[in-house]
Amino acid sequence: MTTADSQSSEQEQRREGAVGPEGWEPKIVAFVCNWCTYAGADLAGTSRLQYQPNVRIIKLPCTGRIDPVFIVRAYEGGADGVLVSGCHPGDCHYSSGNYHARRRFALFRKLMEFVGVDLDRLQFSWVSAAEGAKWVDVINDVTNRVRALGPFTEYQALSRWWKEVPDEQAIEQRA
Amino acid sequence: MQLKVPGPMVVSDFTQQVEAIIGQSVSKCYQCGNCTAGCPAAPEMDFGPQRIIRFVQLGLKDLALTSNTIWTCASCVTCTTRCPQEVDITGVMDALRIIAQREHYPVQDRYVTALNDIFLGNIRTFGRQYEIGLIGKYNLRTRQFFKDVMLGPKLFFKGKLKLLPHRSGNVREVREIFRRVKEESAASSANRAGRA
Amino acid sequence: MRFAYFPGCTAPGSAIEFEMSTQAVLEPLGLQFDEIPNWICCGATMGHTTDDNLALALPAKVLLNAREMGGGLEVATVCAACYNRLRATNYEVQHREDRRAAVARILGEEYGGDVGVRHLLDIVVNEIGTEALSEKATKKLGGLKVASYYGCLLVRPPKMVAFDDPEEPRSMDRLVDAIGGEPVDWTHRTECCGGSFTLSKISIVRRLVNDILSAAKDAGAECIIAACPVCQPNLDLRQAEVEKQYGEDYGIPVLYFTQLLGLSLGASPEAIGLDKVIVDPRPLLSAKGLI
Amino acid sequence: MARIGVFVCHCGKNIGATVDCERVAGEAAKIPGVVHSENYLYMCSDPGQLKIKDAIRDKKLDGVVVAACSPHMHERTFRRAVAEAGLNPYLAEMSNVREHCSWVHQDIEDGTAKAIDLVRVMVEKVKLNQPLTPIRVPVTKRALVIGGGVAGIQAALDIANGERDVILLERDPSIGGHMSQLSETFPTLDCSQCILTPKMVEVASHPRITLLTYSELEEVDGYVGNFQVKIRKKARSVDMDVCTGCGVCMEKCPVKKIPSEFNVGLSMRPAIYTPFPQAVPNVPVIDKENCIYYIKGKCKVCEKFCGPGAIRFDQEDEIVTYDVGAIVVATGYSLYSVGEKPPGSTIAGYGEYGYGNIPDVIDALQFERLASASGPTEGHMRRPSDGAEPKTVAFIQCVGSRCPEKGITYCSKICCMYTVKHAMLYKHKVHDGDAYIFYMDIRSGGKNYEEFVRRAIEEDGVVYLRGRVSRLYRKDGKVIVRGADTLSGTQVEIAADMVVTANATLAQPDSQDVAQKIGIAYDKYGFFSEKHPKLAPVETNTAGVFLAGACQAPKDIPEAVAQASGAAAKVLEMFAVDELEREPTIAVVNEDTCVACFFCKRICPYSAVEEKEIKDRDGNLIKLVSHVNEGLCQGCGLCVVACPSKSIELLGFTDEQLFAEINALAE
Ligand SMILES: Cc1cc2nc3c(=O)[nH]c(=O)nc-3n(C[C@H](O)[C@H](O)[C@H](O)COP(=O)(O)OP(=O)(O)OC[C@H]3O[C@@H](n4cnc5c(N)ncnc54)[C@H](O)[C@@H]3O)c2cc1C
Ligand SMILES: Cc1cc2nc3c(=O)[nH]c(=O)nc-3n(C[C@H](O)[C@H](O)[C@H](O)COP(=O)(O)OP(=O)(O)OC[C@H]3O[C@@H](n4cnc5c(N)ncnc54)[C@H](O)[C@@H]3O)c2cc1C
Ligand code: SF4
Ligand code: SF4
Ligand code: SF4
Ligand code: SF4
Ligand code: SF4
Ligand code: SF4
Ligand code: SF4
Ligand code: SF4
Repeated sequence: MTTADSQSSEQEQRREGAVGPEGWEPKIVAFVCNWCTYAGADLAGTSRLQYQPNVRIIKLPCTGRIDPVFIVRAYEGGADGVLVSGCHPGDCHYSSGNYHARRRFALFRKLMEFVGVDLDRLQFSWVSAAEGAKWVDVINDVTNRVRALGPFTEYQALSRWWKEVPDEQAIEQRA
Repeated sequence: MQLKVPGPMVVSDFTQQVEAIIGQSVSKCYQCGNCTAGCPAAPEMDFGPQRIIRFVQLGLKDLALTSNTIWTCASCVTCTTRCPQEVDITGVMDALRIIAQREHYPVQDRYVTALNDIFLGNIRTFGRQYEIGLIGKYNLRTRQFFKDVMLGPKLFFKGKLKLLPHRSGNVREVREIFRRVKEESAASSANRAGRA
Repeated sequence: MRFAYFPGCTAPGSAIEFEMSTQAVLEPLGLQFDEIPNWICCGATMGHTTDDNLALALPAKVLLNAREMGGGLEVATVCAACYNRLRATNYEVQHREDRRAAVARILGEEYGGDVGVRHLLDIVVNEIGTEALSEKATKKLGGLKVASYYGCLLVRPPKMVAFDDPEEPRSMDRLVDAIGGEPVDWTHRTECCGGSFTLSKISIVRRLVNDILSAAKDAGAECIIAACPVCQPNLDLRQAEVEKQYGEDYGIPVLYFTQLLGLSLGASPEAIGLDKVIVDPRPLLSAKGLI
Repeated sequence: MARIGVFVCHCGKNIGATVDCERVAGEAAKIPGVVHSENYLYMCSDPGQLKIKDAIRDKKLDGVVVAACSPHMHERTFRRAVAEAGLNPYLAEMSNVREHCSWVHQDIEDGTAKAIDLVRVMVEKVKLNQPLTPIRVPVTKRALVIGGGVAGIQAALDIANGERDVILLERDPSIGGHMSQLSETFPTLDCSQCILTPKMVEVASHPRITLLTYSELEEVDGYVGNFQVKIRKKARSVDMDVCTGCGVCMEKCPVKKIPSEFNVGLSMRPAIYTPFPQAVPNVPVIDKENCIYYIKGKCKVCEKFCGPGAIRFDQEDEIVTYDVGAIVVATGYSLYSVGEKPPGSTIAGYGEYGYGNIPDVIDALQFERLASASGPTEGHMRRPSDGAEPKTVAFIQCVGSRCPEKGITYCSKICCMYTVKHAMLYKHKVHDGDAYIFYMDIRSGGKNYEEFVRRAIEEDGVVYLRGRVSRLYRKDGKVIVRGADTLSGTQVEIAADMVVTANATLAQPDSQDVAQKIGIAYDKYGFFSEKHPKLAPVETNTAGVFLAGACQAPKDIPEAVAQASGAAAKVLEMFAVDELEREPTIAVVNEDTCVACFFCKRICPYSAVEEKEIKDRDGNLIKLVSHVNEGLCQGCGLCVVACPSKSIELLGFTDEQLFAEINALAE
């Protein structure tokens, strides 16, 4: 385990290579399901694994509860990256919720691609209640990628588009 | 016999070569033996079709291509029809014969290839089959001068063998097809070799 | 009903009686077969065992020629081997992009497998139908016991060729029934006769032919009918040597189904080439009062 | 204005080391609406809880946020404490500043900043929390068991012995299922009837069990704890209360030639019949399709001879309704047939085996009847064609199983074992006979199973040949079996006197209908789906419905019985309380804005969404709206996102709450 010193020097190093303005740190919002990923993140904690502190978790019963509007709203609120994480396919507590979620995300990402937003700003992962270490990897990975992209300034484009094309069929047509 | 695995061997080139011809993966075969069980020619084969498929799965090229099995297969499609896993065994047999001929493996059964050559040669020359020529040339090539000598007259006197070949007006086109086939097959085996 | 006719190489030669009897039944059945101009050989077994591209190119050429005849005609054939190759070609180019592209390169023309291919048996049983057939058959066969032999190529592989069950086909049996014969229930309808080895591996052929003849005999068949110019000679021409080798005495005439059909439609024995069959069927048929 | 209290926990040093708890509490106090904020060493301790209770009373809090460990750890604790102070428990939330913060970061600045954010998120949410009451559903303490095979019998007896009422529904005239047809059972060779019959009798005489045979499920309504089931009791044409089971009617009935279902066509039965002599109940039924009276209008021989006068030709089907709290589905399996399948079925028969038309080729269940002491041959080996004792018998495994071309892809699991049993029973009965088994693999994973297989090979001389059989045909009174032995690499031909096929185990042909009636899921083969393949193998996705036996997947008797007892335990667990309490975080529909598109209904994995008619005072239909059944809704939220008119909210996770949370993170 890294000591507090080496940790902060690591952080400094990271900051050196950063794209953003001095002192800028990416802000990541994670929408996670209660049953798998939330518990996986708990396990990372009980195992005392360390990861970058940029993520803020919002808990939902199931990834199927996530409305793409939430993501747009998170970007509007200053998030530089969004992570959606739930149970592995076939393991959904609600049997099929994560399938619906995945479908929605595929569409939403198409829209993002269409608008020209880097897809690294929206990531999707499966983390089960047993995968504390995976959670750590996912968070570090997302944070690093978003850090490499710099602050998310072009989110307005996305939210404008979003307001125009609110339903799934429309996205499919558009993208 | 020994199967030596010198290093990483996920899918051998040979396996891929066969699969490219049949358009299907041989990994579906679970060695149930149904193909051997129903094969009309199995008693005369050194390995049943099921073991030939196994050789292909493991990339045992020499075993597969030097077996008499591939020349003993009657192309009756019984095996393919009954294979519970939808493996096209008849297609594999064809593929092995094709590869063996292309790569000049010592052919276990010159009777079969001789017949094939003459048969296809006839098509090339006449556009169609010329039966009396086929039988005659075949017996000459295989030095079986007296074989079926009794059948010839039977057919002949029944008016079933024509002394003169009948040609298709398409002969030029047919030769062109044969020429392009040769090119195409050479190109696809070169491709395959390139990929390997 | 009009079709583009593909006679195949054996029709004018060793299967001349198949061709004759086919011609004899067309008119009474209301069928018109227009020969594909300048047709070429389909390559048969020798084609697909030698080169995978040749195996498709030759039949595809035949089918393209048929398409040029216009009118969206389906191809009709009587030879089970040709039928099998033509159907297989359609199936392959329909299902495999790489094969279709290779065929296009060789022939200089796209072929997507759109020309339908039918066997005469299929046409008779499924288009004309057994009821109509029964009406047209003026001379009923009087309970002649017939073993219908389908062999390999007419029914296998089912995905490519089947108009009938690959293991328990009954088309010919239904035809026999419709024209007043008695189809016998027997076990070797679809067993291979070793057709592709008829010249090269005679010992296998003899063994298989013997099995088939003995099964027909056990079932009480008076004759066998076939729908393939490879099977018929195998069972007919080789019967004597098989009898000698296995010490049996079969003497079972092996006819083309079109010959029995022609007979029942009133064709003369000469027109359907009964004299061309090696194991002479005429004694049997005259004893039955059919000729 | 909200009155929120924030309580920040140090968890000793667990949180305090990386999160400056005092600063968090200080920042929290600045959030608008927070009227109380404090930090303490151990919030979950009694003094910690007391602080919360006091603050609620003193400061008249209407919302509580505890920034501490994971809610999975202590949410219940704090909600209980809040309730004790008189506040609705659902007005309390936790911010996870331990597992998600202090334990995974080391920099105190980072940790503190994150903790403050996490608290802010929850404060904004709690402001919008509504008081909720757990859903309490009363439980009808009566269970319905569907299917009277060994699994259904076991489940019914276990529940009844746990002092609860059970309705056992069986569609055949007698209970017993497949097990009653078996001769002896692997791996112990005990006689199947001998061990099953006592249980069947117990069912019939149990005061807590209502047995409905010759009956079918019509309809299931309601939800966990409160199902209403409609059952059709088919007309037996015999008065159950009057009949003494003497059997005279069966003897006298002039119709004699109906193939017996129980003996799988190996014997004949009359038109009035019980499936087998030990039937429970031992009351015959008249098979109306074959009874002369029902066909032609006269006969009534049975009526004439029936001493007690039990025959009732005018009896009609009767629909009965029951309220039940739980349902155990135990409808068992059916067997693959090598015969041709009707058009449209994806499963084809075996043409190469003559589509089952060779008389001396029988299936495994027929072999059970042949081998059974109470079977048509009284246990003597007699082949169907001529009654001769077969001296050479070939057994073929995996017929239809593991055969994507003609049957199904899965392994049927039980056939390896029953085939070895068959070969063994045969050898015990015909000492000079030969038994050959064609197999692909021998799957004998079970207690004493492998030993059983070895015994057959080593002691009884059963010969195993590894390969499938490609063709069967008749020749000279024998069945020619053309197979292979892949181990020696040879083709094998056996002239057998009899052939026994181990046909695949399939779901019941009507299982999908049954599943739809009950509202449970099924797989692509029609087997019912369990809730979780490992951790909830007896539950279904529908609360209150449980599975037992081979209706879920191929199973042998020990497994079927174990699962049945498991299902019974689950039922008794449910019945141990008077009311079921469920989380109130469920979906509710705004009927004013709902446009009745029913996207919600289509997406709901629990079939919790119903169509509801809104009528005016005169009973005229005004409009159709969606309605969420609170007994069925599990609170996943799928419907909320699917609704195009935003007419559904998920309580506890409303759009408003979630937006508030997201906004709390905005700069
Ligand atoms: C040939 C053979 C031999 C076997 N030998 C052995 C052995 O030796 N040892 C062993 O352990 N296992 C053996 N088994 C397996 C054994 O038969 C099963 O494990 C057992 O019967 C499963 O019991 P069940 O109650 O789940 O299903 P079933 O026995 O199929 O019972 C289901 C019951 O539900 C009824 N039912 C179905 N649908 C409905 C409906 N919609 N409404 C009302 N009722 C309905 C049916 O009529 C039936 O009575 C053998 C199986 C076979 C095929
Ligand atoms: C390598 C391996 C891989 C596996 N993979 C899978 C898989 O992928 N999927 C799967 O379904 N199954 C798998 N299994 C099987 C699985 O491990 C078992 O099915 C399961 O763990 C059995 O649980 P159990 O509770 O019966 O026994 P155990 O897990 O053995 O638990 C028994 C407990 O009892 C305690 N105990 C023992 N004696 C006493 C005593 N006298 N007093 C008090 N306590 C006692 C032990 O300490 C232990 O905690 C695997 C097994 C192995 C070995
Ligand atoms: S029948 Fe098919 S699966 Fe079985 S051994 Fe032959 S190729 Fe393999
Ligand atoms: S196609 Fe060849 S290998 Fe297959 S059954 Fe026929 S003879 Fe045997
Ligand atoms: S409430 Fe949680 S964090 Fe606080 S002391 Fe208890 S266990 Fe630790
Ligand atoms: S005769 Fe009457 S009492 Fe006897 S079994 Fe028949 S119905 Fe019942
Ligand atoms: S009325 Fe029906 S059941 Fe009764 S004896 Fe006559 S046929 Fe049999
Ligand atoms: S249990 Fe045995 S016989 Fe049955 S399908 Fe599985 S492997 Fe085949
Ligand atoms: S999706 Fe919304 S609008 Fe449509 S029926 Fe359901 S609640 Fe009503
Ligand atoms: S929340 Fe989930 S379970 Fe409840 S009604 Fe909506 S979709 Fe169905």
